[in-house]
Amino acid sequence: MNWLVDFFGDPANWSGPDGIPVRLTEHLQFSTVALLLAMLVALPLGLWIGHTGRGALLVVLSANAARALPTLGLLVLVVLLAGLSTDLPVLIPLVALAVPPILVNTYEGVRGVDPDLRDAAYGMGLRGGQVLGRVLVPVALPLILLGLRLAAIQVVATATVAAFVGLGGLGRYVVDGFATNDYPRTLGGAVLVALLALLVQLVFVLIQRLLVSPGVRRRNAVR
Amino acid sequence: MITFDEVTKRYADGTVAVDRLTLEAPTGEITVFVGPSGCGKTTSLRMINRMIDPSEGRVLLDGVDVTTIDPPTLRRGIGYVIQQAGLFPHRKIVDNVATVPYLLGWDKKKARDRAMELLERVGLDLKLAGRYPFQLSGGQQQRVGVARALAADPPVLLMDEPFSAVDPVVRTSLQEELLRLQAELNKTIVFVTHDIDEAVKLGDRVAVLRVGGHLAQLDDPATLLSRPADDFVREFLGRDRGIRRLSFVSGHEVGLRADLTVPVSTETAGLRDTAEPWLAVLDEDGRPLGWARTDDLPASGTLAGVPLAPYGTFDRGRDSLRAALDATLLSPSGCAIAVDDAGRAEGVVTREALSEALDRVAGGAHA
Amino acid sequence: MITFDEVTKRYADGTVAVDRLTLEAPTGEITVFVGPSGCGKTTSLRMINRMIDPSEGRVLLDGVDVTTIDPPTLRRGIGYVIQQAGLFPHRKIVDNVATVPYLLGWDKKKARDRAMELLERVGLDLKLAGRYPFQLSGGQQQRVGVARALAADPPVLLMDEPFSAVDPVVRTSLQEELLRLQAELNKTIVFVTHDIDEAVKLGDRVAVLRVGGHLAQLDDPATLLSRPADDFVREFLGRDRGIRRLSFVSGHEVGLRADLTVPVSTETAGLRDTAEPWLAVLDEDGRPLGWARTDDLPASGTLAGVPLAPYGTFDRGRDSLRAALDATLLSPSGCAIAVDDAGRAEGVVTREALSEALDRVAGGAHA
Amino acid sequence: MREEPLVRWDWIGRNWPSIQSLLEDHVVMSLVPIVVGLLVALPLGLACVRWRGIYQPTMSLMNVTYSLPSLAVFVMLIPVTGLATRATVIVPLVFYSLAVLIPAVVDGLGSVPDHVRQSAVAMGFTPLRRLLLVELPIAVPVVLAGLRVAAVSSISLVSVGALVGRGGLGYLFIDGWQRQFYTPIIVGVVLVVLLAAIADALLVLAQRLLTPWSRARGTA
Amino acid sequence: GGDPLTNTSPTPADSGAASSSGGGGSKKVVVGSANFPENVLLAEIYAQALEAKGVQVEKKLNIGSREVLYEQVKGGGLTILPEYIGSLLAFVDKSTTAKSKEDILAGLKEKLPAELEVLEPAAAEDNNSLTVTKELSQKVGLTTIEDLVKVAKGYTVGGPPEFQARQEKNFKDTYGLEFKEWKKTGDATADAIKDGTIQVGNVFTTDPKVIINGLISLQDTKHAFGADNVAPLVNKAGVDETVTSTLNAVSAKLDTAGLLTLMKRVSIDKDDAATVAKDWLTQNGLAS
Ligand SMILES: Nc1ncnc2c1ncn2[C@@H]1O[C@H](COP(=O)(O)OP(=O)(O)OP(=O)(O)O)[C@@H](O)[C@H]1O
Ligand SMILES: Nc1ncnc2c1ncn2[C@@H]1O[C@H](COP(=O)(O)OP(=O)(O)OP(=O)(O)O)[C@@H](O)[C@H]1O
Ligand SMILES: [Mg+2]
Ligand SMILES: [Mg+2]
Repeated sequence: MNWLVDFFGDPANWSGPDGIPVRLTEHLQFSTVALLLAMLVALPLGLWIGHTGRGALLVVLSANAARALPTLGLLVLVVLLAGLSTDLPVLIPLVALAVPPILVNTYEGVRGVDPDLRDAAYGMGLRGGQVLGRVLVPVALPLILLGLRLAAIQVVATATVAAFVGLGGLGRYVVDGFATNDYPRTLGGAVLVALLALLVQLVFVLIQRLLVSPGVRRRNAVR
Repeated sequence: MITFDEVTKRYADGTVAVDRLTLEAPTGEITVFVGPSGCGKTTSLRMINRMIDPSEGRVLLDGVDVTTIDPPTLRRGIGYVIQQAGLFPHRKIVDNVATVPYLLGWDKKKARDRAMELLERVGLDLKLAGRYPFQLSGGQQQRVGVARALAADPPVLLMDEPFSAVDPVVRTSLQEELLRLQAELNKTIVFVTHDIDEAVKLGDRVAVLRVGGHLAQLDDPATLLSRPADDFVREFLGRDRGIRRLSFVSGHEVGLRADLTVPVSTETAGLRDTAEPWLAVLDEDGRPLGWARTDDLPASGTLAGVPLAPYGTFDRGRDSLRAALDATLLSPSGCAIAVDDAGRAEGVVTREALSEALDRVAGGAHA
Repeated sequence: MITFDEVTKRYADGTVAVDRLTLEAPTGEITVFVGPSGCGKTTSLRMINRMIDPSEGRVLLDGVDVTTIDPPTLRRGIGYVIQQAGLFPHRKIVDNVATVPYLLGWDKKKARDRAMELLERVGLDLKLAGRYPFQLSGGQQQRVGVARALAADPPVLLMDEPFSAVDPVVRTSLQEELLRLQAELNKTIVFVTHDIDEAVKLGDRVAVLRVGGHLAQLDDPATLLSRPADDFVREFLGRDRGIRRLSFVSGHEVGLRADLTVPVSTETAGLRDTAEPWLAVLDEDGRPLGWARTDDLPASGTLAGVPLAPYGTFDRGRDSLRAALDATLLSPSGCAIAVDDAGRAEGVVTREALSEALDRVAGGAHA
Repeated sequence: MREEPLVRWDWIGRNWPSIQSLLEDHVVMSLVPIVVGLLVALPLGLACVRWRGIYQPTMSLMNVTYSLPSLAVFVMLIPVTGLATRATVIVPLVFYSLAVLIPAVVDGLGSVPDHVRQSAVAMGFTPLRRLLLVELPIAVPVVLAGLRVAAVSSISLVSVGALVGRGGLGYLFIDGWQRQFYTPIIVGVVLVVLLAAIADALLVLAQRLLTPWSRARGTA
Repeated sequence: GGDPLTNTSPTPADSGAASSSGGGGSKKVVVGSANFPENVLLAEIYAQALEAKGVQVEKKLNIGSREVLYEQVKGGGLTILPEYIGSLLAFVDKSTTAKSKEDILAGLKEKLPAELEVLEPAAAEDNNSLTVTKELSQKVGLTTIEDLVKVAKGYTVGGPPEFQARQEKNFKDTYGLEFKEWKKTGDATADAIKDGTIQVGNVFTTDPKVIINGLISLQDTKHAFGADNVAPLVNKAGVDETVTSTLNAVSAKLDTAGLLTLMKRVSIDKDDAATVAKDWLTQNGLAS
């Protein structure tokens, strides 16, 4: 506990480019961007595959393979190849990390909707897009949100590694703390990341409350 | 009117689900497709609203080939009810019912008003309107399904085993509800079931399909029961065919004897030497009280003090000959008391009268 | 014998599921619990094998209070069959059936042999033994469920709506299977259903429960149908009570007329002036061929060339009066042909004869 | 920079023995957490099913653990487990796999249909036998699905350990990074993915072998 | 003996890349290295030289910074660590002003805790440096650190996380050098220089990326970084006579030019540190 006081109690850690507010903002920034990019890829794809059933096997298999991609390896490779002039390359491994849970849960969510429901929707004269938008997505929403939540937490936690190649964010505390044998710093960074992850959880619970119809019950997530 | 014209459906795997089906489902009537599992009932039904397109032949809706109509447009004009109701779990009951009106661009208020009206019509408590489907029982969900299919007042209604998931008691009440509704609405209904009793009860016409998608017989229920086209149909109709057939013969077919009823105020003295073993005793309003056995009548006094045996009645206006038969079998006298709507006795059905009526029916059956 | 002695079950939430139930399920008989949903049938049944323990009163098995017996031991001696069969999805059919023998420590070979024997006995193809439950149809699964319950030859069998999830045709065959088995095995069976037809068909005795867990009536089926204890039971028994009651009257009750049958070789000449409108024509072996209308007979030749109307038959030895009635209603002549086991005509049941038999029954019902 | 080829095949040939030993180290460090995780998750999952009340707290704890950055945990464990030891990597990975496996066990037991459980009781199974002979076997497909995810993530996460001196194939990433040398990185990534694919395939195979009864269940 | 933590690890056989010989012997030494290639190479050289003498060696290479490893050597987790005397002294004695090799060695003798010792330093020096791109060097005319003083207020400087803490004051005191901003670029310092994220970076002169990218290391005319001869830092309790003499023999053969050649092999030819170390040892008769 003393460690925590050492880190959080030091006013130097609350200001300047290496201060907690700045690091936190940075961390949030690229986590958010990575998550958004991943959503941009995985949500439409997951919806489409779940809806049409086309290419399902391929995507589920490759999503599992993507899960196996070592973030660190990808990170150093991408940075070596593309340089550090923009943050974009650094985001690639994070996006790769976030895509599988979003994709798989979206796909499973849509696919898992009771076929009778789909039938009833078509039978009433909804068009393909309407079936997806008005029936499948709202019913699959709890699972889709769960996928997003898992992705967000993993991104927030793993973005730490990006500090190894010089990126900012809370990972700096972890990496720098290690390099300077400054444990309070590492621990402080870890605690901040965990708190951020907790916050993400809370935000998602809130979104869930707001968006998911009380008529829809939750199903099990796929990590 | 819905017309199947030499319709064949062959699935990708080679299964022939429907084989050169030709039939008509007349406007304003309930046509039932019945047959064993896998005989192509669902497939046939779904070719009407283009959930499935035929491999050969044509399905016509009032003379128009349905394949010329854009599926969503076609479907919005056709109500569709399925077994598990297929309610949208994320929408409140009222919004479920208003789905098609919303799709058709009705304004929200009008669509909801219409939904409420329909909920009432299918016999649901309006309190349920704000609930979600999971908060309803199976039977209630099924009623919502029917209401939803009716929301935009489509002329045609397709129902695929809509009541098969609920328990027998609820099922009976749903069936009666449907008949009541149809009496008001006069939709063109195609109804799929694998339960022959349901088919015979609901159908104006019943199409019996056999596995492989062949039409085995298409007839009104009474004809179906009395003259099954072949052994398959006979077998499928099952036992009690003769008795069940009586359901389609009106109670009016049977002759009554008015002389077997006596008011309760009658003196017993004059009755003791009647040849009849039993007499139906009526109260002042003409309602039956029970049977008195003439041999056991006391020597004096009115019938008021006499012990009476319970009676069997049937409503000649509403009930069928089957109910009359059942009533005679339940009655200790072997005779049933025919009553009118108000419950007043119109006369007594003796077994001889029943026999005569049955003879007429049986004779007619194979004419 | 299973005895309920003033048994009450109150659930933690205060629901009284069973209220001072006292009844006996005699050894070697099928006792059916029937009643509307939620009336406490399942609860009562489960108090027998201690899946639930009573709040008050005692359940005795052959005089021994079941609460004095260790539950697993008790249960291994009581077969239990439920609606979804409850088969173990991860075990092959044969191992499913051998479950209790394994539990009892039988050796593997013996347990499997026993399982195979039982599969055969419940009418399953032995090829299925090596399959997994998901590869079987609902009806087959249900049969396996019965076989499994019988595996260790328990004297008592509890069945909770075992056939309610399968379609009507399969259901009927399962019911008949059960009756056949019971005729061989003579188990003490308690059977729960909410279907009164099933109750009446299977039960040696039927206990009708009403919601709140009260016993409304306990009687053999024929008595139940003819003398329902109160309006609740009468209502619950539903329509056709009179007709259904006939199921319990043997076909032997009805008198036959032998003079209405004629061999096909008979000359028509002598038959044309009979007073009877219809005659049953038989082949050389005495099997019915159909009805000849006497008015339409040609002046000469034998009956061989005469057009015959289809006939209704019933097996006097096996069928009930209900089947006889149904046959008369189906026959164009209004008469049924009674046949023996071999299908040879024994005589003709006229409507008068039937009427007379019915009179006896009806009279007996309220005697 | 452009002249550096993406893959120098000769380098792979020359350094194969050391790559191989890294691979072995990687396998050990990713396998142990899964096995240990499973051994711990089973009783914990059972406890969570038995006492529903502890499930939520347990999962909250697991979720917090799951959101701790692995690198930070590795660093903080060094004083306890030592520098560049396998334990430093294995211990946190055990917790990560628990976060996946406990819900898998709980969901797996939850997937046992109630009527199956009831009929087991009615046939006179004692609680322990019921668990071992009925409930656990039926839970296998769901548990294995969880195990697949745990295995793949574990294999991928081990490489982060390279930042604290012990990361199996992750060493290749650091090495390649420092020397601006793609080959080891690519070799590392490919081997990690391959390893994960093999582990996944083995688990799928195990599922097929262990649960012939659940195959094509959906179509039955 | 050995590493008690390896013993607590769930796997009994310690057969990873980080060890080249099965543990267990009481004389086993643990050679560590910091997380940059030259240090890894030096550690390989030490380790293989010792192995050639039959010493049981465990390698824990490419791990972290001095801050981490120093503690480990002190605690006995590591036995031997390739070090740089100037930097090491600056680390143990923040206030030192020693610049020459002799002063530094004297300083180390005095300041190192009792359990630690620096063996014979080699002739090879690997200076810490401030490095810029060739383009910047030509444009502004930068060849020495002094040249930097006049422009530094507009520059961002980057380096490993520990860099600012170690050197900020030193630069100011020695050169009057002040930068606009300090960035922690860690292992990406060379890349950052190249990208222009920073203008000046703290990298070793033998960093492969300096060599590969042709970066220019500015001359340290006032010896701000101090003499940085390579020398093994050892935990006294862990080493015996064989170890000491072997390492001293290695140091005797190691010079700056030689080290640079070796580093070129590692950096450009992408030969493995182990192979390069082995070749060098063989050539110098320190192993067969
Ligand atoms: N998409 C499909 N592909 C291949 N065969 C199909 C398909 N859908 C149905 N079938 C087959 O076509 C036949 C008719 O199926 P259909 O669903 O119309 O029967 P049904 O009469 O509705 O049966 P049930 O009473 O079981 O609902 C069956 O043999 C069925 O297996
Ligand atoms: N565990 C329980 N806790 C509280 N109430 C219960 C419980 N189990 C059953 N009940 C209630 O006890 C009553 C009787 O239930 P039971 O299951 O015995 O009825 P049932 O006759 O078998 O009905 P069904 O035909 O629907 O199976 C019902 O009102 C039911 O809601
Ligand atoms: Mg169907
Ligand atoms: Mg029940």
